Amino acid sequence: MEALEMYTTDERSDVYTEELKLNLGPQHPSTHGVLRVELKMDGEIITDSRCDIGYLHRCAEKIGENVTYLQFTPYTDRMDYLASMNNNLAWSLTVEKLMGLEVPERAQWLRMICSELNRIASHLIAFGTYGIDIGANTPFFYAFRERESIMQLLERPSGARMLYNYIQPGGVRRDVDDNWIGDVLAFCDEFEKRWAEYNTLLSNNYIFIKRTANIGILTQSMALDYGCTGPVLRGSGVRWDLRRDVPYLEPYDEVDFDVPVGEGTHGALGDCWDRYWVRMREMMESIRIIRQGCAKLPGGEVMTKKQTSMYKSPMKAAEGAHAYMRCENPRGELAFYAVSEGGTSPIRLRARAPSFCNLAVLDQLLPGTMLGDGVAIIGSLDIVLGEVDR
Amino acid sequence: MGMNEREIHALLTASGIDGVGGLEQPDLDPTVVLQPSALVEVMTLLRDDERLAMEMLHCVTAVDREDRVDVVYHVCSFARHHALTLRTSVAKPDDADESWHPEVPSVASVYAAADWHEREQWDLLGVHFTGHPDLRRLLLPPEWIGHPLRKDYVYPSEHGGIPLELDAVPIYERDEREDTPPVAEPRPAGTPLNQPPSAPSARPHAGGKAPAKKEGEG
Amino acid sequence: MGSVRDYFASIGNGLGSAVKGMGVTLRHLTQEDTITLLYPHERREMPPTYRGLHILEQDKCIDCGLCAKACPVDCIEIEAEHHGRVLEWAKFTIDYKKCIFCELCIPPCPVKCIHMTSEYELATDSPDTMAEDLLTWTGLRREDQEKLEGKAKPKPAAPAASGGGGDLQSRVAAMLAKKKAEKGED
Amino acid sequence: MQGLIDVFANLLGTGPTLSMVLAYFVCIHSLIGFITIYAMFAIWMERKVAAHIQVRLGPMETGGWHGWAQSPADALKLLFKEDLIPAGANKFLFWIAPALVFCGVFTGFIVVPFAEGIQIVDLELGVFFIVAIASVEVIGVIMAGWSSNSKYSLFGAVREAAQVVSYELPSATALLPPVLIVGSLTLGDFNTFQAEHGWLILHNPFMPIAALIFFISSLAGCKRAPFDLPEAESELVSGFHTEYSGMRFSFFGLEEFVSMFLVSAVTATLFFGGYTLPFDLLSIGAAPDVSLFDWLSGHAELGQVDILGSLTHLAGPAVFIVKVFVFIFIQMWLRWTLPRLRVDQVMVLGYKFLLPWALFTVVGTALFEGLGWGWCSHS
Repeated sequence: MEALEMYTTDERSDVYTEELKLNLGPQHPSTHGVLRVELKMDGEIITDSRCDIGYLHRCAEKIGENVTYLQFTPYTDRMDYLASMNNNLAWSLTVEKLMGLEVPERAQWLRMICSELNRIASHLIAFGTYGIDIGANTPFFYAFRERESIMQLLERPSGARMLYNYIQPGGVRRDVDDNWIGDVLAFCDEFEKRWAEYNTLLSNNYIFIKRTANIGILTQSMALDYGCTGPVLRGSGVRWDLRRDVPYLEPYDEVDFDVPVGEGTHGALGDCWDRYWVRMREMMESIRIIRQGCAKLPGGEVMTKKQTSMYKSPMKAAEGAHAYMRCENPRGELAFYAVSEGGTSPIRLRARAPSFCNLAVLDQLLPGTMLGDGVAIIGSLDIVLGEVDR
Repeated sequence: MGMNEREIHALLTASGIDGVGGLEQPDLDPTVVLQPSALVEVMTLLRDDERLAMEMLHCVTAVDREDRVDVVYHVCSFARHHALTLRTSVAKPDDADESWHPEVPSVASVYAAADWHEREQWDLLGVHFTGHPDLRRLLLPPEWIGHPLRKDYVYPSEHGGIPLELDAVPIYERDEREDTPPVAEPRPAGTPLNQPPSAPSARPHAGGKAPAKKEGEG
Repeated sequence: MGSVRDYFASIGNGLGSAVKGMGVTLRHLTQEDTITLLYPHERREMPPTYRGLHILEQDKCIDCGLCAKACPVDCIEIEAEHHGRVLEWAKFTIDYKKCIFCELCIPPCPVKCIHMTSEYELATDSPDTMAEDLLTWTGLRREDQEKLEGKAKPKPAAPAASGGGGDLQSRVAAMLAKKKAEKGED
Repeated sequence: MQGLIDVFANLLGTGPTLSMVLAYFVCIHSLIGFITIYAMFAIWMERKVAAHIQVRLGPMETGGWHGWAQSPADALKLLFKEDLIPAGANKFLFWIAPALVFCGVFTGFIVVPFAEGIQIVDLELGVFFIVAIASVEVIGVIMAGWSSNSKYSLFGAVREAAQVVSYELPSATALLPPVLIVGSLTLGDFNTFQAEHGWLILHNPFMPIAALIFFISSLAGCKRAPFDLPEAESELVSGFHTEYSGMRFSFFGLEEFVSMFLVSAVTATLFFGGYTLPFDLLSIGAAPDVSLFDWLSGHAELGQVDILGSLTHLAGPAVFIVKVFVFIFIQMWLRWTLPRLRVDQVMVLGYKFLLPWALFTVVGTALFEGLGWGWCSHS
């Protein structure tokens, strides 16, 4: 950070300078959605920042109170639209916990494989758009080449390319055949070669390292205090991953993978590069999980009997019951809190979105950095405004 | 490894802070009931006591029931691998209408995460968190009137001159529709572009003619 | 600026990583083949499970309304008059301005008569053509009238329109082709 | 140029001044024609190179084979698009800025030597003139940024001022070694020197470093690749030309590609032997003793014109343009590989890395010239 001390303005300067108020957003190429940050600038250096969100608020929680439990699943797709499989999983687990539904073995393994595939697709977008934020346009297209093959893989069982509505309370919508498993394994081998290519092109590029190391340093205490989770928290050195520490799906116990954590390789611990590198290594961990998942996929049903009846007549939850279920999304811990009073729909439905808490830190990280770094910090937090505003 | 909720509850009652109630619904999601006054003390104890070590406030939710308004806190610990749900509630007076705001002390001083969570609950449900550093609306435009997630919330017919959904009746009781959308009268010249509601208690739903566009659109 | 060693290390590192990166892009320029599809000329073959426009086997439908009830956005409207077992159809429209293609209307159907084809070109030129009517015929068909007046012995009505049994895919494909032909004419 | 004046005098029988005006008129307009055609081709080439680097196809539809007519179609579209002037903009500055930017770079072409005779004016201060004229374009860009009354454009303009002005130092210093060796500033002498003594870049160990430094700082000069801060899409929406549209916007695009050509031309002429092949193969580009112009201006009969000489003379521009396009390809290749530097890193790179090394090459070349060392034949 020594480069910046030199530039801070000193009060004695006789030149009359005014503070520039700059609106970063809501229509801006690198706010990853409709986010407006009111910046007070002193030349290139940001002196104060205030986030203004709510441009994409679609009152999903009010709709949740008016539709049945099953009908709300497509709305969870639209919260974090880059990782909609994981959103479906979180919502289905909340409903199953609330109603005590039993999910067959094969459905759980399919859920794990599909949500890990969706995690890779989501991290690929984070990698691609981060390259564009720093100015390298090419990695984005390589990332989308892999993402396209994932989307075509997930399209076959679910029927949609991006908003799947595949994991529903009680199991999964449709079974998969064997050549789908073969294609998934073929994708995993192909991806490993491409992953090495990304690193030579962007991760180890000296300019990229200079632009991201020692920028936006998030200390562990601030990350915990602000409730940051996922790669943002792991980038600051906290080795915490719900899939391993509080497994919400049995298959995660029978699969071994390790949790990558930021080590401050190119600068202070918890800078933009660490968050970025944690995401890149998480992609390879997901590949390991998928391979083991495809090997151990058991046979059997994919949907509970109660659920097929649930399509016809919506199920009721117990009187006065409430359930809170946390799941590991690519961006952090997504949790749903459903409070029911016996009806077919909850009386209160709260979605705790990871990007919502990760974004709260932005106002602490931006002051003191330059405009170019501000864009790098927003990119490294990898926020999706669909789930920040819900 | 982690302590289960019953042990945590026992530890909390043993700590001598008055206002710690019983344990609710032990089978699904055990919840510790608290008086609003005991909130900040219990939260600081949860965060600082190394046996509990609740490093993170995971989520703050306000629930609008018939007779009361609950505020539910979920805290979790990474070191001890356990989590806890706490609930405080404010009874609703029978003449509770649009401008009634339950008062709950803010825990933003204990967990910084509470800052945005509490602002959102104030925005959507009108729970006034006393002691919050900067209690403004988070998601809705600053001059919005009313709190949408309340059960008795009536949809405004238009906002800032834009006619919203044709019928103001809540979605699930929609039977017939008016043909022509209400024509919004042009905003009289000279009304200031955007003045936020004066005190935290917003003006009653008067005529529904909210002043013009969201700040920052200009 | 740190020690002199850093100075020269940064030059070497900077040029080295830049050249390696250029190697990757050059390899893509020369060896890799492009993956994009020239859409209007080449089309990707969609999987059968793809969730596209709906299609209705009208003669099997018994107007139970379960699909309309299951839809989260209430975009299905059905109107039919019941004459005993025979239906006089007025309307079965899906409002594609609201439909989110979530496929929740397919499972509850007791007679399995509503399906989703893999037709993904939804563009129309005006919003009011977005509410698509899935009926192949409206009102009463000839056989239904006869059955009503009881002249013909009520033998099981041969499903004339949908082209008989066969597995789901072939029936859907046949209906899709017929619909395309109609759309082609008018 | 002198030959052309005699041709006009002979054919049209006009006086010396009128024929000179006519000759200049023809030269300038042929240059404008060449530049617009080159710019359209270069835009299309950049989109194609970028596309195939990024495993996609680039323009394919307009005009048949690989969308060759995409750039003319874009140019036509920009011609007819509405020319917006923002409300609070300073009308005159906003209106004049693109013209200043384009003229600043276009005048640099006067001294570019396509072949021995094919050059508008062979100024004695050729190199000095090019370095000087390049900074006129900066004024235009600052005017554009400041006058469009938008904060993002102001940021772009201020960054432009800081970056391009401070990168003229290393680029000018890196041009000194070739001037030291050849001993003159006129570009024509560079070509004749390199025809006899081989390319300057192989002259002594410092020349490749000087060439690299000049190339990098010229990238910053025309806002390309890792230094495209003034119009950093991801930070400043599109920097100084955010508020421009229609014809004025196309001028900025044109200027970017024209300055790419100019910079590559200077690199090719000073370091890589202009229009000559390595060992003066076929004496490409050298003017024949009796050329077509002599016949047209009546000094010689048709029979005396030596055809072979004219052909090699005309091959000169072809070789020169191929070299220039090699450098333009490298600039495009760099743009689609490297991320963007931050403003203060650009300054640090300019003052603490490029400038000292440029001075080092000047001292080194002077030393080698003084002692008469050199890699290849110096005679």
